[in-house]
Amino acid sequence: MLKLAVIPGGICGGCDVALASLGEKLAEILKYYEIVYWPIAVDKKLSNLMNMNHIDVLIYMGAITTEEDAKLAKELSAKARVRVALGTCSVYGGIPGLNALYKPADIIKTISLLVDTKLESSALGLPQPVQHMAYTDVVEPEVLAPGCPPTDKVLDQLTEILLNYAKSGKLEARTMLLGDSESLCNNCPRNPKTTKIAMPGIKRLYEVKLDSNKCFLEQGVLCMGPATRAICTHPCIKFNYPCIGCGGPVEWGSDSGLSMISTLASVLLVDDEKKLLEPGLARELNKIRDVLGTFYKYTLRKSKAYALKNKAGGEG
Amino acid sequence: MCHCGVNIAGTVDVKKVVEEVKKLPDVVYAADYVYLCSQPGQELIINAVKEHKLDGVVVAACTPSLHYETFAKAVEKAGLNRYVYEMVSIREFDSWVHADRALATEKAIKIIATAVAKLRGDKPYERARLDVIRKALVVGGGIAGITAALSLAKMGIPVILVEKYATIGGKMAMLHETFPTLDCAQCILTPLMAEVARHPLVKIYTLAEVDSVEGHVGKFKVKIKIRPRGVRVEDCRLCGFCERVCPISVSSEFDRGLSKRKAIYIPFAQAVPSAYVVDFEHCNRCGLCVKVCPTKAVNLEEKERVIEEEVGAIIVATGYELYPLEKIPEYSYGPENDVIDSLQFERILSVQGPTRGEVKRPSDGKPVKRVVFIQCVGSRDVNHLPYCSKICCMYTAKHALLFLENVPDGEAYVFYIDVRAAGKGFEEFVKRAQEHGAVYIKGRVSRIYKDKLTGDVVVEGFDLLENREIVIRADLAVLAPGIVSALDKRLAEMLKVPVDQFMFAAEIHPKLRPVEVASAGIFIAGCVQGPKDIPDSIAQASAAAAKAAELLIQGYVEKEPIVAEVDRDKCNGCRACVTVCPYGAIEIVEGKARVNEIVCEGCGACTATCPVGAIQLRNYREEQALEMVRAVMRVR
Amino acid sequence: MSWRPKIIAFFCRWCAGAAAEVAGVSRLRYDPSVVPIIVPCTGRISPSMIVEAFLNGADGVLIGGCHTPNDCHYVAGNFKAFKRVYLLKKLLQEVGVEPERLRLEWISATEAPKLVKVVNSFVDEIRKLGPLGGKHA
Amino acid sequence: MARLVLSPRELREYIREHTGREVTACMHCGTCSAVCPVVNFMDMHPAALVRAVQRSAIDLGNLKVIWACISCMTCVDKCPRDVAPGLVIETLRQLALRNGIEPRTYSQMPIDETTPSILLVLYSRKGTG
Repeated sequence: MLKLAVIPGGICGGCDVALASLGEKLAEILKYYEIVYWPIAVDKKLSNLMNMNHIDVLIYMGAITTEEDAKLAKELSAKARVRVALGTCSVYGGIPGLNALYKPADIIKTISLLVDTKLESSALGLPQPVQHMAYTDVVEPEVLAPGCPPTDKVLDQLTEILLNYAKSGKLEARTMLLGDSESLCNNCPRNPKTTKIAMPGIKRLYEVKLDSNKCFLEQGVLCMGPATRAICTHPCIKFNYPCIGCGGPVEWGSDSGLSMISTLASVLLVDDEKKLLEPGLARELNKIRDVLGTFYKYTLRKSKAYALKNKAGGEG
Repeated sequence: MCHCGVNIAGTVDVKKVVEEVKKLPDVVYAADYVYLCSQPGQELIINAVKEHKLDGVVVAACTPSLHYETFAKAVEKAGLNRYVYEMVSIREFDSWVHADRALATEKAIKIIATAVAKLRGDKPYERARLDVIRKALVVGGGIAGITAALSLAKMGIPVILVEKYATIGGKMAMLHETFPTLDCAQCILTPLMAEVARHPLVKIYTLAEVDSVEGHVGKFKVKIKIRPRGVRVEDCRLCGFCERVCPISVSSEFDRGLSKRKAIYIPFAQAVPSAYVVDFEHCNRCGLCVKVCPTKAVNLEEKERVIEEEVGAIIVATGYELYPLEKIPEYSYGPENDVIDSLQFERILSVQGPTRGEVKRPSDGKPVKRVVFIQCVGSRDVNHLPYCSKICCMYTAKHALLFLENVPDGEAYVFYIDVRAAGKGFEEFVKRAQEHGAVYIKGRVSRIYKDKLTGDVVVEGFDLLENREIVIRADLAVLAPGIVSALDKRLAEMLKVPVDQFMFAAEIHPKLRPVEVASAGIFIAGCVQGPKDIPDSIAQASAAAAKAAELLIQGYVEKEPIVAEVDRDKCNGCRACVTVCPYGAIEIVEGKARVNEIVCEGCGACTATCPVGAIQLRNYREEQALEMVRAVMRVR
Repeated sequence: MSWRPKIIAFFCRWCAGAAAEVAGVSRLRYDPSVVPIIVPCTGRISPSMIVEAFLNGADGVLIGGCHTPNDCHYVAGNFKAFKRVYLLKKLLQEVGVEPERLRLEWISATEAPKLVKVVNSFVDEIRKLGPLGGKHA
Repeated sequence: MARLVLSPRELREYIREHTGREVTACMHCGTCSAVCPVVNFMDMHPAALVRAVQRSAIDLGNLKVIWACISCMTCVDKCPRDVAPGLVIETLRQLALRNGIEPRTYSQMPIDETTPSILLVLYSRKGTG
């Protein structure tokens, strides 16, 4: 039996649920693996895990938000033969990764204002916060399985990898980014009929009656599909909700936010440029209130924008 | 690296630059020379390439606009492809604009570093040359289309002229006389119609529409759908027996509903082709016409057909329609209310028209004594058409003048916002109308209605200069509707003609290139580009013909190979590049983008747009661009 | 003033690039801190190119293109640049980079004096802002 | 009566701020005056008012048109250049009231046999607040 440890970092629980929902496939995996740690599923103590000499497969879920997270991620990963970053937080920093723009102390200060309680972390015995990171900022995992939460497509691929590893003791590649290496547009169920995307402006969801057969961008709704890795079978889009980019960029290491900014800028009001001129276009672009939150909802921590922030802050 | 005498070497330490450039990655050989563009200078490059087996060359000298070609030739002579050579300007961008030797030297190194970085990603390409089919298609047989077709034919270029209706001639054929000279429209148009019909190089298809267009400049494959005429043109003798026996009577398009015609008819006497036509929509297939036709020219069984033509260039001259007056209900438009549009008034004035030139009320035939003209109906109004339709001021003056000449005891009132009479003889013409007694009222009409008791047309408005409401009881009201483009969306998309929000074709440059659109090989003439009078349409049609001939007579197009190319494995078919391409050079084929190399101009907008980096401008790939940026920063 | 800013200028080949040539021919003088990179059209400039410049140590990025609405040699590449730069400036603001470090100017082929003025004023502005990240490199 | 004088620029900006419209875009076509149902009861017809506003040649204290307008907004609908005289009048009315200019009351309105009923109703509403 191989040893499988599932380590949760700063996590919302979605990844846990997704992994637990594997059901029969999980049973299949358990023919080869013994779960040595997974707080929500098995009653194994962390101290046991820390004492182990090696772990075969380590699945890390969630962002790194506390010193405890960072320590676990580093120490345990060193013992693991195969490291899996599961979920967008783990791979790209995810939504908690947006916090990376701020110092932990400032975040605590802001929360204090909101909850009207003095949050002296040490005094309350709270974990010491660190600058928010992705798991991939600490180690270089062999398997990257993004998704918020990880999708069936990604989990199926992960299952396959785990089973193959159990049987052959080998991985197919040094680094594997799960999902399909194309963007969501490739197999978009909307199957657009027109040849152009002349985006008619920027609309919020409540402002339009969305035609479920037409491209979101053509209807003025921001959709991150063009630059987002196809890790799913378009559940959001099928439910008439645009892609918000949890799959991350198509290629590991590239920057989907900048690409999407460029794509969007290109197609926005493309037929009315000479009529609206700069002021008219600016007025429309001002409807995007939060550029980082819009284009880097999930991937800020691993982006060039974040690198730029460090550069500007004199850190990094 | 060139000294350009002292032009560069006077400010830049050339020796130091050469030393530093030698340290750049992949630089095998670097040298300087006093005048690189001279014969020995060029030899230096050629020998270096051969001796050191170089696979790329950077020339740092004056500007590429001066000597790019010189060194490109030298590079080719050395056996290299010209696209693995880069030239950067040190003279214009550096030595001539800076005085500090150290700083200028450093900047020169940086500039050369960008070129070296770019060159590392450059690949050799060959120029494409494409033969052009020496034949043109003209869409629309109005005065613009006829002019363009004739002009091309006279230059020896075969032309296909496609017209939607049963006759060519367009709107001009409906006109009575033309401003400002009052030539009879028919007298000047019909000879041209006959000439174009007679010309051996012009093939006219009437009742025809473009069904599909494929291909690109030099080689368009065009499918033309031809509706059945029901009458063999060559056999029709215009005897009119068929018309007399036809039991069906419908309103005449040519007279804009002011008269009736039969289901077998000729649009007007001088129609081209000169033959009757069956209106299959209204024909009840009774067969009487077939029986009476002495030459057996009528065939009610004729079917629609589609023909295919290949042409090298296309001129779009689809003309205009009038703004639909139903959209302005307060003006009670309709002949039954004696409120008519300007083209209907042209028909009334015409001796061939429904009233044989007598100005009578359409509703009851009563002679018209008092007529009110209203300008800017729909035009210059953000609620309808924000633009000025340009010709209404002039034809309204013409209408008023012709009416007053026709009915000497008549009264003509013209409601106007401004009178726009910019054109040779135009202002004088308006004055002439006014001298004839046309009363111009500055102000707008709020409503028009038919007084059912008296039969009068009541026009209510406001006279801005008299500062009071004004009500005119008239016999007839003539509206001057705005001009709208007759170009339909499907045709525009097929031809990749960019259009503005009013479906007027957008020329590629409003000043320098007024008859070309962004899609190469497509030209525009007449009202498809915007409202125009006859001389303007003819001038533009002649220009479009000249531009098309430029292309067709040369016989080929040569293309720089520096165009975009698609990595089909990466492409996600999102269509962003198709949207952003100003030339319609990209299309989606089997779910992925494909670049038409002949049409692409190499601007690179698609490369910056692509969300997944699948489409790249050759030799200006994203990675090259990033490397250029990094190279500058690497120089210390 | 020992510190000199590092500035990259993307000039389009047809308008700003041509103006830079005219500036040369006219022997106008401007600050040498700006290194020009000629692009076919401002529509070719991707946000990555600009961000890459900052990440690799540029203190400012200047973009010179053709005047709107009709000067662009490639129909409307300049509008694409405008929209991208506009969004990018918002991004810069959010990550704490002064948006003034990125400037887009329309400079026609005849406006060599404007080019000189723009370059010099941009260099002045960047000098005032100091090095990106506050450290003198 | 109070007198309120604004420079043409101030007035134009005030109107832009309150209506989003540009009074200087008016091309003096007279559509507003033509469609106004009560134009005969105004001291200055809407088109003339817009012209006067462009030059700020109005004395709000003495301007009767702003109390005669029935706010039917037909001119706003029909204005071919989105100048919207009805909104301009509305703005002037508010400007007058905010500056302590007395509204013309019911009794001051010209009322006779020919006064349209809608105007009577409106006069009474405005007059009684």
